[in-house]
Amino acid sequence: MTLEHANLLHVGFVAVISAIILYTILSARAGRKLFIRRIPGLSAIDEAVGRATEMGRPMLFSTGLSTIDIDSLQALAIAQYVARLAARYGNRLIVPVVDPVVFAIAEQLVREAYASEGKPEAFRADDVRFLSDQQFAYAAGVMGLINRERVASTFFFGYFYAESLLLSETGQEVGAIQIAGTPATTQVPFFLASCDYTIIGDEFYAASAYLTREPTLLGSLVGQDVGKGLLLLMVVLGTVTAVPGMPLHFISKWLARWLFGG
Amino acid sequence: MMRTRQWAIVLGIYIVAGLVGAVALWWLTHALTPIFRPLKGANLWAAVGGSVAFWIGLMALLHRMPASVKKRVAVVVTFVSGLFYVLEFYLPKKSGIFFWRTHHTNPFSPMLDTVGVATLVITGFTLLLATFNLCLVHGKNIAARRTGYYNSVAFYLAFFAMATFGLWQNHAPTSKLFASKVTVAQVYGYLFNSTYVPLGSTLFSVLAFYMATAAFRAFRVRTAEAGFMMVAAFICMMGQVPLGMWLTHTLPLHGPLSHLRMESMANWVLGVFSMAGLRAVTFGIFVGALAMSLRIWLNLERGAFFEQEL
Amino acid sequence: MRSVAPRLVIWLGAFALAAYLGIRFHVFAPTLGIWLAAIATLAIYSILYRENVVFRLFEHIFIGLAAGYSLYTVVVQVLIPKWFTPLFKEGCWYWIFAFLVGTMFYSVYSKRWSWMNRVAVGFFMGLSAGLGIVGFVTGLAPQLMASFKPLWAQRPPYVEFNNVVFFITLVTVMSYFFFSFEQRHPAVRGSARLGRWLLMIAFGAIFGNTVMARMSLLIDRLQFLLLQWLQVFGKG
Amino acid sequence: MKLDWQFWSRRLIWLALAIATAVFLLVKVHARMYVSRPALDLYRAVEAVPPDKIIVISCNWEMGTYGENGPQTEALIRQCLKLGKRFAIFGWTWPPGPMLGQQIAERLQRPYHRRYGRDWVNWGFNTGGSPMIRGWAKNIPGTIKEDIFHKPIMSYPVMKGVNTARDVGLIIDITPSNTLITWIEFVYGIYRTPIGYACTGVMAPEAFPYYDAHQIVGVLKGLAGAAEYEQLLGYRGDALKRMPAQSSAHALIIALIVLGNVIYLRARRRGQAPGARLTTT
Repeated sequence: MTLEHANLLHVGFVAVISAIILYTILSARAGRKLFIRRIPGLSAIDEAVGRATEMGRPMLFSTGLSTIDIDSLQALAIAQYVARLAARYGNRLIVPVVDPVVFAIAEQLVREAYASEGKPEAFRADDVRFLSDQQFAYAAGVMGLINRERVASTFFFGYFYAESLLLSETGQEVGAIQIAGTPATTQVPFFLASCDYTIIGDEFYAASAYLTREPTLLGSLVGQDVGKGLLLLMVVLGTVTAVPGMPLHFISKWLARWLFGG
Repeated sequence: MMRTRQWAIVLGIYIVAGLVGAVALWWLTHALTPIFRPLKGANLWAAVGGSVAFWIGLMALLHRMPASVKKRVAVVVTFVSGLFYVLEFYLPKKSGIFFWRTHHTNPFSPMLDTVGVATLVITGFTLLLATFNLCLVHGKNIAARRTGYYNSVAFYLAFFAMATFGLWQNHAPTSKLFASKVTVAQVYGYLFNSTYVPLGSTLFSVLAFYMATAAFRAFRVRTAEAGFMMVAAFICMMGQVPLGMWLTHTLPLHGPLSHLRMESMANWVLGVFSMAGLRAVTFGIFVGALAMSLRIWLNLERGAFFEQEL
Repeated sequence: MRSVAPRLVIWLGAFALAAYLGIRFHVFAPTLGIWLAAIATLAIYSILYRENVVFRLFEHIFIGLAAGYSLYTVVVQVLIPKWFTPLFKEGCWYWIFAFLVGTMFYSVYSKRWSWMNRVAVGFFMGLSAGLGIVGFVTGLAPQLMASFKPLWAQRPPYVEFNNVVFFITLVTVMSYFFFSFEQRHPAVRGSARLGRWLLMIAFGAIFGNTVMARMSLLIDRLQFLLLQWLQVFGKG
Repeated sequence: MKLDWQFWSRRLIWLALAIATAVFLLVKVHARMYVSRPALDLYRAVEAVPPDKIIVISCNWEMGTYGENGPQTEALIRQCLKLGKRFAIFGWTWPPGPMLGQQIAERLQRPYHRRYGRDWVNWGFNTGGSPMIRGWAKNIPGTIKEDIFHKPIMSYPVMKGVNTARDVGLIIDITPSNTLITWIEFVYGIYRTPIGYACTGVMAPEAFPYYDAHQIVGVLKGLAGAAEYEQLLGYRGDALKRMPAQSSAHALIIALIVLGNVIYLRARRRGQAPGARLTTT
């Protein structure tokens, strides 16, 4: 039995979920107000920026290790939000970057953030830095920065690999408030242990939608919720009818057979 | 009312574009087959030269176009390349583009491996870009005599040594180096096995030390959540090694008490809790990936990268 | 004083080692490979004392070797057999387009021509988006199917128990990841909180396994130093 | 000169770790593993591959994880050589992968009287990621073309009858990264070719959802998995020899976590350390 091509259930399934997602995206862009629940940890961003300003020490934002892809784009959206806050409070935000393309966009974003708050002169060109495109060289660079600048708050948003612990442990050492968010499940435990707030898995994507209020992201998120709801419904339906011989067992059996393909 | 009409128009555009794209792809596979046959000698060079000239012309033409056209070109290219895989998979095995001509087999399946090799070659060329980029950075360091520029010199030495001896030993592994007894393959072995391999594994193993200090300083049971995490971590750490297995080795191997053995508990944590939790996360990520793919494919994505000036 | 002393020690150590190796080269020649590996290993471990010149030097050597190696592999294993040979030896002229598309990426360095990079990136993004829409079915369907675990009438009884635990974990963790409504109803809120707790167990498992992974790498290097290098060292 | 306690406490812990592992590498302790179900399943799956099909050993790893993936590759190749299963080494994420696999296979083949080309082959490294694998599954000779010695792969007797993913009896992905999903989506998901997984410890928890869904037939978890496999093969290799050191390292980490928490809780009781600094959730 092979699944070289989709069967009707697959086509229908994907078509329904895609249609819902597209509908919510388009209706959000047409101006419909959509709701996102509060995400724990995000409200702490303001607090972390405020505390850093009180202490008169700078902040650090790392956009993770990925090149230009969906994770780094979301991270940059959050960086822009933090940069605006930093500009409003008149504080410095250091953004070390791992990829040349991300670097170009990050610099532009942070500069614009300071300009939009009416403080273009507060932006230091040296604060957005391209450190290295090598994992450990980058990690060593960020660790050095955290130590030298005695940063008061650190933000780790994006896709991280093994260096997550190196970075967050250094932040812990200098006593910074740390907020992290990553879709990389393997690195979440290390952030959970050493950061004050950690945004887990899917929440990371929701976070950028929550902060930026970008209609496309908001709409997509709501559509994804409906899709997840459908999956949950299928799981529940399939599970409660899973015992062989019970009435309605055919639901579970047929679903399984159709899903498997053939 | 207005909104409904807008959606209808957008949807209509995509349906039409999809159909046109599908027909174009189908036409490429069938009608153009005779053009894509191997050539020899002068014909080959003419075809290659012609293709390059055609490409340069096309690029020059596009370059003169306003930014909005360029952006649209990028959007169309994205859409068509995505369409290929979507049609290949979601059309049934026996089908034409036109539903009434079902005696055709799926027209896109034969092209799968060609597209695969093409992506492979193109990414091969882009890998050279990353290398080029690295050389550029270190070249600048040396030219400007920045602090630690000798590191960049070391980079260049290592880079050229590895590339040269790699290609050389691949070409003639047994040839001798400068009339000495040392063969090229041996030098390559010193570079690869004795320097590159240990450097890589040692860099990674440094993490073990950081893990130890982090365990001491960062892993604090501040909340109930952290407590749950620590218990699961303890079971998994102990259940994987003979020491942990020895702790509970007096318990029987079978029967109800065997579930309390360390290795059974570790597998239980991995196979029930961890599996279910991560599967729930995976479901969310799959739906998220579908949404993201749709946004990119249909040019709905917004943000710095997608709105930058061209 | 403090910054000079360690540097001096490291340089003197490196010099002494080099001199020793040079004088007794005839002894070491057969084991040159092991010596090189040991020096590389120790140079990297020197960062455990503190960031230093030797570490940075070897780090750059590593980056250079890695770049050289990927250049070599891509040319030999991809570009020659899959592009050069079909194009120039077998006469499949259309493969030249692969090169032309590849060159479009290089325009990233010029602001005027960067649109070409954008088009080429768009091409790849399209491919991966298409694969993402395919992967939704081929990757998700079997997992969904395997989640249909019967909750009662199972033998032995612990299977039943495991299935119930599995079902509760799956449903509550999924409920935690809903964002588009306020989790105000106590049942929903309770489920989401329970989901978060159960998820922590999964993260704990990841933590435990990561410890295992990192320690294995360390043991690998220590085994090399202690059992291979020191043996050679003893003979020298 | 004042002793920098923060600086030296770290080095002290690191030294303790180095000693704790080194001692158990030098002192010989006979460790015994209990073979877990996922490892046993992989072992049986290799045994069950019919002679007309080939096993693909996908070396998607590089030197960084030699400590874990090396012994795994060794154990798996040893089993193939021992049972006389045909196999092909392959890799598509890190260029050095197939070369490291080649070195291991060359080292091991002699006692079993196996030969390159007749009993096994090395397809080398390919770029291109998932699109390449999607094409590969449909047409193996067309995508691979040449082995690492630049001979057409179909010129080797071992490749007889190997054309698509249907002619592959088992794919074992040895990797520290998330390559498994590509195999599952585009090879298992489409052709139902069995997939085995030998991963680093980090990736093991993520493998279990796929194992449970029968998308992969078995899992080797890091070095412990390799040790279990050696136990099954009845051979004391590197992995089993390293298990005592591994045990002591784990014990040390647990001790450090407990110690750190005791110090923290005592400091908090005296009011020196802040609790959860921000209490909002």
